[in-house]
Amino acid sequence: METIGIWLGALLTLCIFSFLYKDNPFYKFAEHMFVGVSAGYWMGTYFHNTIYPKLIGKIGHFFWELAHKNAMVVANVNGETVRVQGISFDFIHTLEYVLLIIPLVFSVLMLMRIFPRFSWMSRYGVSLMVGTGAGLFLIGYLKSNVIQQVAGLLKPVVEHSAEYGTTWATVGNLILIVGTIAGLSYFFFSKAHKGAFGVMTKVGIYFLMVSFGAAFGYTIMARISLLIGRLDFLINTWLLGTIFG
Amino acid sequence: MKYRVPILITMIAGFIMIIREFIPHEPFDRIDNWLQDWYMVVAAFAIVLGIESLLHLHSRKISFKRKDWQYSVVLIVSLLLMSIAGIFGGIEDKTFLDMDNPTQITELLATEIDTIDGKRTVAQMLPADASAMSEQEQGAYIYSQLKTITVEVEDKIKVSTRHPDPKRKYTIPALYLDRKQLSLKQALKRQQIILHRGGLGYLLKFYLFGGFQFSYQYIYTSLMGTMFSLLAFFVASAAYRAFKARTLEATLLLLAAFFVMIGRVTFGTILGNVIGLDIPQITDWIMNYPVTAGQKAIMIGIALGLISTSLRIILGIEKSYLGRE
Amino acid sequence: MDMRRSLLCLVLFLFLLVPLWAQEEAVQGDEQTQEQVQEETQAEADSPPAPPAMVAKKPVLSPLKIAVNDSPDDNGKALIVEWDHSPDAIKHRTVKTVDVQQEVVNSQTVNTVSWTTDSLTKNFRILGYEIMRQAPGEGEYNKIATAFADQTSYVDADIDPGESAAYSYKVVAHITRIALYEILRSENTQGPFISVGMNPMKKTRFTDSGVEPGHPFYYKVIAIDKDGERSDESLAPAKGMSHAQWFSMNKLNIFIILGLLSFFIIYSIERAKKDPDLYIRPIAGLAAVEEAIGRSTEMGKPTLFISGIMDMDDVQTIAGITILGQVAKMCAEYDTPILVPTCRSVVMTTAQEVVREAYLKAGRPDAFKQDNVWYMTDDQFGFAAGVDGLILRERPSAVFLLGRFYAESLILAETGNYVGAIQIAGTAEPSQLPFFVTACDYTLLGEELFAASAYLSRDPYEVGSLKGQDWGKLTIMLLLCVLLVLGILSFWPDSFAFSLDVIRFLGNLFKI
Amino acid sequence: MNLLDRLIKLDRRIIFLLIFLAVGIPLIAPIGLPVEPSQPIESGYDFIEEMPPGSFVLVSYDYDPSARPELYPMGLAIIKHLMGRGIKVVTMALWPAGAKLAEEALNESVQYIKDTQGRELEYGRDYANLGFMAGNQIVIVSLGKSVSKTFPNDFYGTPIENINILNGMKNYSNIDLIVTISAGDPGVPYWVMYAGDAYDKPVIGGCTAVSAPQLYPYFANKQLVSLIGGLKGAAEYETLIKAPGKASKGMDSQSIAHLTIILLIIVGNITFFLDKQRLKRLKRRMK
Repeated sequence: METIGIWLGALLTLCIFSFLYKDNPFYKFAEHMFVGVSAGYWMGTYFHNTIYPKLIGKIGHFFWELAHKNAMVVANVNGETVRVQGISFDFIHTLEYVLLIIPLVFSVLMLMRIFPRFSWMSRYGVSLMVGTGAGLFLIGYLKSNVIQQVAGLLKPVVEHSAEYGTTWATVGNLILIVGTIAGLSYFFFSKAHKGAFGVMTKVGIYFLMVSFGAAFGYTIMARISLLIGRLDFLINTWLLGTIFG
Repeated sequence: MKYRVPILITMIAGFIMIIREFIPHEPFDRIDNWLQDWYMVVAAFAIVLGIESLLHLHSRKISFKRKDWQYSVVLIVSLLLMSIAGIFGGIEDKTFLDMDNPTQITELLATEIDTIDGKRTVAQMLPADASAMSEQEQGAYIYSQLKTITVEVEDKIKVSTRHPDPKRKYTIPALYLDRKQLSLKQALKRQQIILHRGGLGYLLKFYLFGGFQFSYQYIYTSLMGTMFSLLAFFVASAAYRAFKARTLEATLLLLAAFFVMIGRVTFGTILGNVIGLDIPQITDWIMNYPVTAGQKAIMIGIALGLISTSLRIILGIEKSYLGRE
Repeated sequence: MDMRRSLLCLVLFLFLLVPLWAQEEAVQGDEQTQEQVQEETQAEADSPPAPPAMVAKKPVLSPLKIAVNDSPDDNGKALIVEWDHSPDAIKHRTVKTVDVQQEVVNSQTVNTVSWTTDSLTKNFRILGYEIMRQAPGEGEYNKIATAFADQTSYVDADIDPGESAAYSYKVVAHITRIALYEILRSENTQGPFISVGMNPMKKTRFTDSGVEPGHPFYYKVIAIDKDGERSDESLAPAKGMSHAQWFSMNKLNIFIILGLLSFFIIYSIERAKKDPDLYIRPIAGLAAVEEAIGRSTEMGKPTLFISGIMDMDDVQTIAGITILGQVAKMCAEYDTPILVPTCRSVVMTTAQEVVREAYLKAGRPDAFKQDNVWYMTDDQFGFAAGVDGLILRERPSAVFLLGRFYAESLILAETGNYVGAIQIAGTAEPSQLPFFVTACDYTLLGEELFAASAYLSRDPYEVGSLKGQDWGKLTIMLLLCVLLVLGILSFWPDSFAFSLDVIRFLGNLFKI
Repeated sequence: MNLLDRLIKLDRRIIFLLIFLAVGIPLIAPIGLPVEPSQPIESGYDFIEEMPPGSFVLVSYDYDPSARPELYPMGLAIIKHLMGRGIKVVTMALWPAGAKLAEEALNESVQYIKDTQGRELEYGRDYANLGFMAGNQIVIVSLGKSVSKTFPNDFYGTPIENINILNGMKNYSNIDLIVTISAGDPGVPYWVMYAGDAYDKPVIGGCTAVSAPQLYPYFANKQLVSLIGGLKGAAEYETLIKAPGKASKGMDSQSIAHLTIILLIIVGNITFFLDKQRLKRLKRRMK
């Protein structure tokens, strides 16, 4: 079975690589298979990782707990035997179950899209996602991308760095501040990039370009290692492992 | 109803997500989890719509025999097989044990089952004269007893610990235990061990799960990894085309990429030793200061744009996602 | 109508501030009760302990002083119990059998001090030793070294060789009877007390996270020796109560910064309504949108639009969808088909709505084809493979990549480039910007993606919020300018000592 | 058409072929170029070196097989290092496919320890695998409240109470270090935000070389103890623990492929300038 799998994997790998030469039936086959398999995979994953544990499973658990509502649980507390009523539906606990109705209703509304007359109902689900996402992103980005980044700059400029020496670290810190100011100026929308301000934005764009170039150069490594992984599979696992085994 | 209610939902959800950051009091300490769970469920349900759209598109392609319709067959078949295997076979790792297979019986006999009074092995559940039985016979015995042997397993129940005497209320960190009588079959299933002896249901599950695992491991992973690795080629072709010193900006882009590329590999160290420069350190310095400056500017800018867009959404000003301006 | 909206914000703001004061009062009240309990405990401790029963082994003594405090900003879910060591915890005892020997090591005279500790180890654990010496002419013993618990000798080399016999030594053992502390809790003073945790002997602080807010809890800490013998449990317990807060004080700075930014944006929107003709600087990528669609029409090729690979909860996807509305409208006007494959089902439903509305607005609802907006797969690379095939076969002459992209960005952009399409890309995912910049004709950098819909629609609300963003940036830039000046001043720390303090102060303001 | 024209209109398929050969050939015939550890990797190594044996380390596998070639070696090197120092390792995953990769790395490391130090490590006593849990940052936050409530069962379905090692690891207060190896979201930023900053825990981040520059500010801000970027980071770590593996081997391919791209860029620029000169000449002649 494993050998078949390796052969299949290797052939599909070659099919995808053939795309680099030009579009061809092998690539078309692999591409359509990939779209189909991955969509099916995600469907299974959504069912088992989200729909079941977060909705269906919880509803099932609710009925199970309901059945055990009057059960007595005996426990040993510090040598003393205590009898406790099984499950008490206190406020929050009950609320958690009652509120399950919300995702249920929203999901049904979402599926109403299948009927063109009621397709507008799917907006309810969309707006729930949009609203929650917007709130979450707002706070998250405020903290990590504004406050944290500014806080990272607010430190003494003169730095005694063991790595670069005091001079270079200090120069670096000055460049860091100036570069951030200039970079931010590039993103100004309500002022024309002319005159002295234009010079500043120009410097800003230089900083952005250096940062893009460096990121690109840094990335090449990762991309090559992916190819190494694939070729390693083709050479060591497939060719050496199964054919010349 | 068509526009007002969705906007209201957005507003409420957004406001809750913002203020819960500042309110540690319940129910705000968990309301974000609830909201996220809910929308994840809604989004997960929506995949039905997506799959429907995909099937619709490709089945039309097939029925009208449009160009390349044969590949649509491949797509639909692989989609259906994979989703059926995924949903019915399950995606968690399982152990399937064939009761007619001697080596698997040995494996099973060593399996420990947790019961309330400690661990017991399956071997302890065999009759006294089991040692005289062949492994196949042991398997047959275990399989015949699957439903009759019951074991006690721990089952955690979430209990709000109210003492019968209301004045004495315990709040005990540990949860109470419940003893549950389960058949051996169920008990093993909890440990994702599935025993079968040729029954159709088991076989189906076995093959569905096996098929899912197989396609995940060999088809899906290979395709994903290969698609990802194409980037190695594209990075090179993009670099050859774009990294030309046309303007000052392009030159800076080129130089920064060049330096970092050299500094990232062993070659940089060797070259540096020859020309008397510590190239990895220079690369580090570039990454630490000028690059960080650019990154910070981008990150702060993005956050401001994102905050203002989010704010417009939450205040109901931005309605484009409903198709309205 | 919209003035009301801003008022609503303000009211909510104030509403959040109210519990802030209320909470502070509650905390103060709480501290008083704790002090009282501590005093009670202290009083109990001052009274002489009951005479020990006639047994061979003395009972273990409990720690006397226990303090229980609320741990802040956790919704009253935890209390911190702290105590002073039990009197039995660390004791000093002089070792009786100490032997001193004069030796010559490497032609140097030294005193070797060795000791045995039989009688000590019975009930106690040894933590270490202190070696004390009385040199000739010194009146008292001075500490010269410490030794580990497993050491039994020490070599003293710092002596006068002629008088080596005149030195006398004393070894003091640091011993403990306590192996563990156990923390007990009850909901009333009488008990029963249940164990909530154990600490190793050296730790005298315990966080109990099993409490409920608003209920008093009583704590006792008992010491347990290595034989498992427990100390007296009859001492009075210490009381503590946790409070569920309605506002996280440690997030006040985030709250204020959020308020400030929101104020900038809402205020600018209000201003923009009165004065709608605000200037926006040109954005190259967006000026090219019309040209790109026009070219598609000329060549009779479709336009391809991809709004990223994330779901609708991502604000970048929403930004992409917003631009999709405007691009689709132009496509409808130019009568060019627009293809929108999506990576998420919810994005598909939204995009269908948006494109349909756009065609409706352009007055061509009949030209809208729902099948041109379709779902492909949720999978990142499955989607990339599908879109690549689509680009190669349909050969679109304009490709829009606007939204959140990850590694597939370059796969899509290079394929688009290969078929010679005009590509307009934009993302706020910083790691993917370099690829779009190198492979696409126009790239909206980060924040420009969010500005795009304002630029295309010239809607005063959106333009106004752009202005608000600029205010936010200006504030940060001014702050950084101040930092720059202070930083340069700090080159002369003698003349401008204050600069470092100001930087530190500013840094604390932004601490999360 | 002369050489210059051919280079200007270089078919991208030739570039593809060059890259294919540059990566493939060293894999068949390794060269063995030396590796020099850099500061962000050394600081992580030193941190682990200074941890007392018996400490608890949580290693989160936040990637899937697509990033395996790049990220697997670094996780393996770190776990080998931790296990070799007698530190207790508990793995988990925020990405579904991560748990399986964690299992593989644990098994490989156990075998490595057995081969090099002769010690037999036992599941449940010295290491454990909690498996995958959906919920991204929520999982990270709730680990701070309770490990056992977040992960009721381990990867194999065993209830957490039955796993010895996890009885000593209630929440972040018992965890001495967090290692996250991630290929995107959820990954390093989430751990830094929700565990590092919120619970004041040291975090070591492992990432693909792509995300490294973006994550570098976290290291510069000292929110990360160490940032291990891509295969090179892994190769450096392998050098530090003196256990050269796949990463060190891959670095040869890396160097050659980098050289090829560098040469391509140089060739591209030379042709660009020659072409510009030729255009100037042509213009002059036209005049």
